[in-house]
Amino acid sequence: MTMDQRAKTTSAGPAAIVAAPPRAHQLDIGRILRLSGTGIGLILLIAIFGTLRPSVFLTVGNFVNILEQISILAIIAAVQTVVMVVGDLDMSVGSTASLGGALTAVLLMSGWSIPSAVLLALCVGAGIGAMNGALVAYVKLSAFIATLASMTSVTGLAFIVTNGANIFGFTKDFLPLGQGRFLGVPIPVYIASAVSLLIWALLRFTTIGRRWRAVGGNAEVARLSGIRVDRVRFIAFVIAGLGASLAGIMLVSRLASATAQAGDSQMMLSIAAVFLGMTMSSHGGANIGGTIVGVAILGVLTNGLNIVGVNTYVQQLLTGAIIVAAVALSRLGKNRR
Amino acid sequence: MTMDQRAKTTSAGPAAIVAAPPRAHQLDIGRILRLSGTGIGLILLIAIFGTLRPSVFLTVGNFVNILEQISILAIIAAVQTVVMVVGDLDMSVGSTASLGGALTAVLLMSGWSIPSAVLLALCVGAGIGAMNGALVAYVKLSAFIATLASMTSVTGLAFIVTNGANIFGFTKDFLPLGQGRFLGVPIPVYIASAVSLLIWALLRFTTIGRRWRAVGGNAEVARLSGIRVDRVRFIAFVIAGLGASLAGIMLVSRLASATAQAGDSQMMLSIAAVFLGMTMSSHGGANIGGTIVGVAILGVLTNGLNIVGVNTYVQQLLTGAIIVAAVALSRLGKNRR
Amino acid sequence: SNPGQGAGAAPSGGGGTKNIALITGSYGTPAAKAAMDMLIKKGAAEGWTIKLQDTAFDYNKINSLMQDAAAQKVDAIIVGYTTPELITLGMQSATDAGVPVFGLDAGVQPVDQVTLNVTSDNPWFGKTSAQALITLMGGNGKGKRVLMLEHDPHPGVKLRTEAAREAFQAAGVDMVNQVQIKDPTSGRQEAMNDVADYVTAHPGGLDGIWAGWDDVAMGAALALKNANSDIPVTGVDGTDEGIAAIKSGTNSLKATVWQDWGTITDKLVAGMGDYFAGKKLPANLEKVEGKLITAENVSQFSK
Amino acid sequence: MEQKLSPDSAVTRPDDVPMLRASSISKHFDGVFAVRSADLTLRRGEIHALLGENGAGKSTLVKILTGVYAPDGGTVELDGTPVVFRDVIEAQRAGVVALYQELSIVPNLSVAENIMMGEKTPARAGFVDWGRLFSIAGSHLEVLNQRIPLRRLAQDLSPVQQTMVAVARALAVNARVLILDEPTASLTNLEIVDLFRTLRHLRDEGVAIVYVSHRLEEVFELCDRATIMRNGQVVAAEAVADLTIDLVISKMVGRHSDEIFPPRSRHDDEVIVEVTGLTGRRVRDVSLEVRRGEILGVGGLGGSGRSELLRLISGAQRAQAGVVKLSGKDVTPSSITHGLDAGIAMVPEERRSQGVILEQPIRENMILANLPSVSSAGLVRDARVRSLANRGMTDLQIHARGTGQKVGELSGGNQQKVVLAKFLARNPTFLLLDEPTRGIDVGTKSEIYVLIQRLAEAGAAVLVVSSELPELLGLCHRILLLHEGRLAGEVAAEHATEEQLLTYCYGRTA
Ligand SMILES: Nc1ncnc2c1ncn2[C@@H]1O[C@H](COP(=O)(O)OP(=O)(O)OP(=O)(O)O)[C@@H](O)[C@H]1O
Ligand SMILES: Nc1ncnc2c1ncn2[C@@H]1O[C@H](COP(=O)(O)OP(=O)(O)OP(=O)(O)O)[C@@H](O)[C@H]1O
Ligand SMILES: [Mg+2]
Ligand SMILES: [Mg+2]
Repeated sequence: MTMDQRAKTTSAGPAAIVAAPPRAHQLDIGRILRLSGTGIGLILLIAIFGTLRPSVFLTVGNFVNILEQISILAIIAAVQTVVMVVGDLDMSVGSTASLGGALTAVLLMSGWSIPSAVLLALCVGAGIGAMNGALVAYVKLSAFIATLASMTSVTGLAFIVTNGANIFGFTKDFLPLGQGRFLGVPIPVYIASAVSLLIWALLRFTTIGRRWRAVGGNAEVARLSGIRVDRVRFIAFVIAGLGASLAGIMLVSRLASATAQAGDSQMMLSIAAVFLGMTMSSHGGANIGGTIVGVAILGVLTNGLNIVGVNTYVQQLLTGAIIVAAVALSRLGKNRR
Repeated sequence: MTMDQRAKTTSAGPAAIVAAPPRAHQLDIGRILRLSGTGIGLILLIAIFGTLRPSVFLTVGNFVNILEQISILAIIAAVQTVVMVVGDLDMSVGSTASLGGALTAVLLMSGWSIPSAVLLALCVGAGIGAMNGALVAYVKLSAFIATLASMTSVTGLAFIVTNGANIFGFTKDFLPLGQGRFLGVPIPVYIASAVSLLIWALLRFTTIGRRWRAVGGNAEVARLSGIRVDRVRFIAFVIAGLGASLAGIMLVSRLASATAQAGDSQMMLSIAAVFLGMTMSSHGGANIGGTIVGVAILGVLTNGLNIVGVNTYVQQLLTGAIIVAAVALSRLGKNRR
Repeated sequence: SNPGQGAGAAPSGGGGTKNIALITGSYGTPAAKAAMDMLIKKGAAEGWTIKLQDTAFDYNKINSLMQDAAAQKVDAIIVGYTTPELITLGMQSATDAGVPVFGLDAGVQPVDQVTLNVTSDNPWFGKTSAQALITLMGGNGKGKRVLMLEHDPHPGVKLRTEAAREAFQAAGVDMVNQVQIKDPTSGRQEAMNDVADYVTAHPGGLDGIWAGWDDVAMGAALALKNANSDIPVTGVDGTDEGIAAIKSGTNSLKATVWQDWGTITDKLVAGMGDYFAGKKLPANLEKVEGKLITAENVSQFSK
Repeated sequence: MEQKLSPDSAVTRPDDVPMLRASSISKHFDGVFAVRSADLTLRRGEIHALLGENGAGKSTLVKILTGVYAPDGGTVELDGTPVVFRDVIEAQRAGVVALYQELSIVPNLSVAENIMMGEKTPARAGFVDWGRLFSIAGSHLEVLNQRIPLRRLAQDLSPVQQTMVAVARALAVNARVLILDEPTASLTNLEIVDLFRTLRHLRDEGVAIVYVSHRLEEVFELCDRATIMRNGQVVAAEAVADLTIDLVISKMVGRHSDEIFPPRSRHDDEVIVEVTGLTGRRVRDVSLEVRRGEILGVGGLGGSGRSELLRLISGAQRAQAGVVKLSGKDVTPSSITHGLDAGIAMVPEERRSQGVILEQPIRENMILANLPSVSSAGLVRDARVRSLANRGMTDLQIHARGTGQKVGELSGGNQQKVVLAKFLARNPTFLLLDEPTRGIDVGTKSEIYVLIQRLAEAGAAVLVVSSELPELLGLCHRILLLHEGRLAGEVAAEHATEEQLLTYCYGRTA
């Protein structure tokens, strides 16, 4: 095929530019399987749980439940996606969420207004992101160790801020953010959708989004093509910090309480979600659509296993196995060399 | 010597390398700083704590304390080093340690002899490693997601094995493994030294060690040079599982009890230690010497902060900051364009 | 087995098959596990199916699980080892679905949405174990130096700790260090290292160690053994392991407070039975004290 | 400091003020000078060749001119005004643009985005203007006569196409000074024609072009003046009309070059390699024979399947069908390891990503394919490693500080020798070489030719894939041509011409 093109070019003189890729890929089943493996995994899960407990699992109420349960993770995973598009990793999103939430709680309890408490917490989140970004982009530490270290420090900070205690008893006005509903749909679902859409648009339509992808694809070529790689990576981390803090604030509202480690478990989950989603792009990179499917898999899995009534320990065993299965599915079409 | 060679080359043939002012190489402070940054960090820490509490910190007793406290981490970090030399990462070492220990405990309680219980637990550890290795090397999943998933599953297994309970009351003969001393030095210190030496020797002197390094350096080059990349990566994971299980067994002996998550916290620490140590090699790769320095930094840090009497939360804050400082130190000489 | 465990398993009416979701903040600690297992067994005797779900103190997950349970219209939800005030969302979804919520050792204050909460009297535990330590240190606490092993994120342990601090303060005890355990899953290891470091830093600088729960108390005892120190340690929970340690006489753990899970679970099962039978419950919070275990009375508790 | 330049002022300058003048530029790495006191003067509207052996310092000079490296000393003037570029972006804004050696594409972006990267991305208020992006990118490809789907991911392109996309990226900046560092290393004649046409057009519009290449014929065809470097220093700067290939070579290597190709040796009649019906993804039913001591060439256009053929024979890729026999024995390899054990060794095409581990020392690289021979009982014997590495260093005349130097610090030619040494130490009976001299200077090339021939004389069968037809003609005994994965023809090298080979390459049977 390439030869044909080239041969034609030879004879035809200046060639017409072909605007869309040729349709050669149309019926490449391996490719379809590969790109949609994780999606198929999700559908399979829904089918299995739906068959096992149709009357409970396949209800609107349960669907809304699942959406609500994954909203906060969706936000963190969305911003984690940005960092991973750039080719880095943020281990501190969980603890930043914890700190953001804890800080908001403490400020609210000491009489700050909701907007100012939330704003300060968001700024602190962005600040932690900026510190991570500076360490990675400018000091050139590996993202893993830099954000691992900042995870530790930020957890320490969250403990200091809360003094290790559970903080609760906020003004009622703060609770709708995490607990309210609008037209029967929980508010967090709207926020998570908005954040995901925003990140999608950033990655898809804006120059910074394209630069993130360029840096993730080949940082050296990007640099030599005139992209300020350092700044581009830095911004990705700031966004991660900001998003994590937002998620943490919503978590506190949802729980109506804050602890120093409330958000910590989100870190691993967010990374797992992005990895699950990475199988859904043709270049194997992080992508927001895939991430959301990844988040959904994790959400459906927990909810479904709960509803079917699987023992907690066995749930954990299965969760790991199912994650592997979902990712492995997408490898099926890929192994020929 | 090198200089002479080069001077000769100049006249001799094509592509000669011209010698710069002779002393430039000899006293390259940037390079020294870069390669020993983490080591300097360790020495600085010891100096600081030594100055703050000389009578306590700088005693043989405390030194032995530190050694004992880091032994188990040292073993896990040593095997983590192997996986990271190959360019992968094992997130499941912590839970494998937990499972290995828990299994030994359960078997001992149900009347197995110590050797057979330990042997079976080691085999199970190696088996988990083999599964990780198979997923990464043959199914070609990303190491991160594969071992993250297996971490989840293995934790589930550990809970199932212990039925969530604390297991204790082993035969006295089992305790020396983690608690005993020989010539005043705790047994775990001997075991950790032996394991580290073994890994060092593997990496330094054996063909599999060279293969690990080649695969970590550039897997494609290794493959085209006739190295069976898949098998080589597989073996690295098996060793990680084996070492993690051994560490878990020692932990159970040291604590005289087993729980399903006793070893989990070692995972992050082991990765942090390897990363700390990676700054100590000229090619920025994982290396056992650096890892041990990394483990020592983490150990000295906790012990020193405890001895100085720093509040737990502030300790966490400082730990992160000091890790960053230690790694950043090694970047100092590196940033010129 | 422990006294109380077998006692009072009499069916209390209101039987029939019931689907009950037991959602717990903790199952990883021995004491919690013992209580949960006891509850499930007693429920089974009533003909109830109790499904246990552990959350490892992830309150967000407790909320989610309560929502899932409410969506399934279970007959009741039991929350264990958590504070109802912290899970308003889950409580609300249960209330909205008309599912009653019971508490097993869940918080210390009466909460409207909870039908019945039977809880340990954590402040009593703290006070009692502190006083036991003072006795072990010679009876007069004045000037005695005590190290405390705490974990504030756990509401129950925090209450114990606060009560213990008050008791120590009243007795003039010098609380030389208050160590927060970072991660309860590796609590024993942390306690072991922290105590070893403290003892190294302050040779002869301690008269006793107060631990918020038995697992960390055992870690402290191990460190003391390595340091050849014979100062006393106290814990809370009365785990089999703690009891065995006290009984051995050679362990530094000298006292613990036994949580009376038998009585607690009995009362809860009875209350739930009454509720299912349509009876009105007198109050929605019941506190249950425990028993102090020392070398003198340990034989009553050990197997 | 950034230099503002209005186009008008540039036009009004007298012609004798050079567009770019670099004076006394120096740069050293780890104590070794890569460039020393180098001068370079570029006039408006000229194509200026920058020549020199591997490691002469050409790429380093290019990177200094475009702000990638900060020089240790020296000045750069643009239109007579001193400039200092702190990074690529500042250089680009001033109109100084480069296509860097061996760095081509961002794999996960579309072709169009690869062409319009960085500040060139058309945008409105931070949003990418896709319409303009595609139309401008398309026009640049059109100029190069390339038909590459603009939306396809760059990772799905052939190496040739990737290079052309990178060329288009350099052209997309309205450069006043355009530097191309070995753009043709992986191109075939077809693309080179289009590239040259474009460059001449730009020259006629007043752009100053620096052209770095090891293909001297090209230089004489395309360039107006040449600057020649040796050991980091400039040794000559002259009009191309005043130079001959021999003169250039002698200035580059500091000695006179005789014939680059050694005289053809004789080979046995005994067939030791028999390949029958080999089929892969692109390669279809290829059969061939190689005799003891014979050097067989394989030619073809980019993507014709030459590399795949080698991969199939060596075991790097599983064949769908076909048999490989060595001395009559079926050894069809299932893996590289298997192939090596049978006596088949392949020197891969992409040196930096397939040949050497850049971060590791020379000796570690050399033992990669030889672990069994430098070890016993699973233990690596340091003495054997040392002797193997030293032998490789001497046999192939590798210029380095020692066997402990990182391969990444060596020049391209020396890196290639390390790859050769690694496989030669296996004493293969059948040696496959994929573009063995790509991006390598004439001096080193000639050394490698001698080596290949020595090996053939010692009784090995050799298969050489090359995009350079003179190389095939000069080195081989016999040449096979591939077209779309099938054998399109066979010629005896001695009396063949380039035209003949090309006819087969295009699939036309003569
Ligand atoms: N980043 C670097 N670090 C250390 N040494 C370097 C670096 N870049 C180049 N060198 C050394 O500087 C010298 C000049 O290299 P350069 O790449 O400029 O040569 P070149 O003329 O472009 O060669 P080639 O024709 O092989 O591309 C070589 O000896 C090379 O090893
Ligand atoms: N049009 C294309 N699209 C995608 N991949 C291609 C294309 N052309 C070639 N390739 C890939 O590039 C690699 C090299 O191709 P091949 O071995 O067929 O070519 P070759 O004749 O050696 O040419 P060259 O190395 O000059 O590209 C192969 O792995 C092939 O799959
Ligand atoms: Mg070059
Ligand atoms: Mg090729």
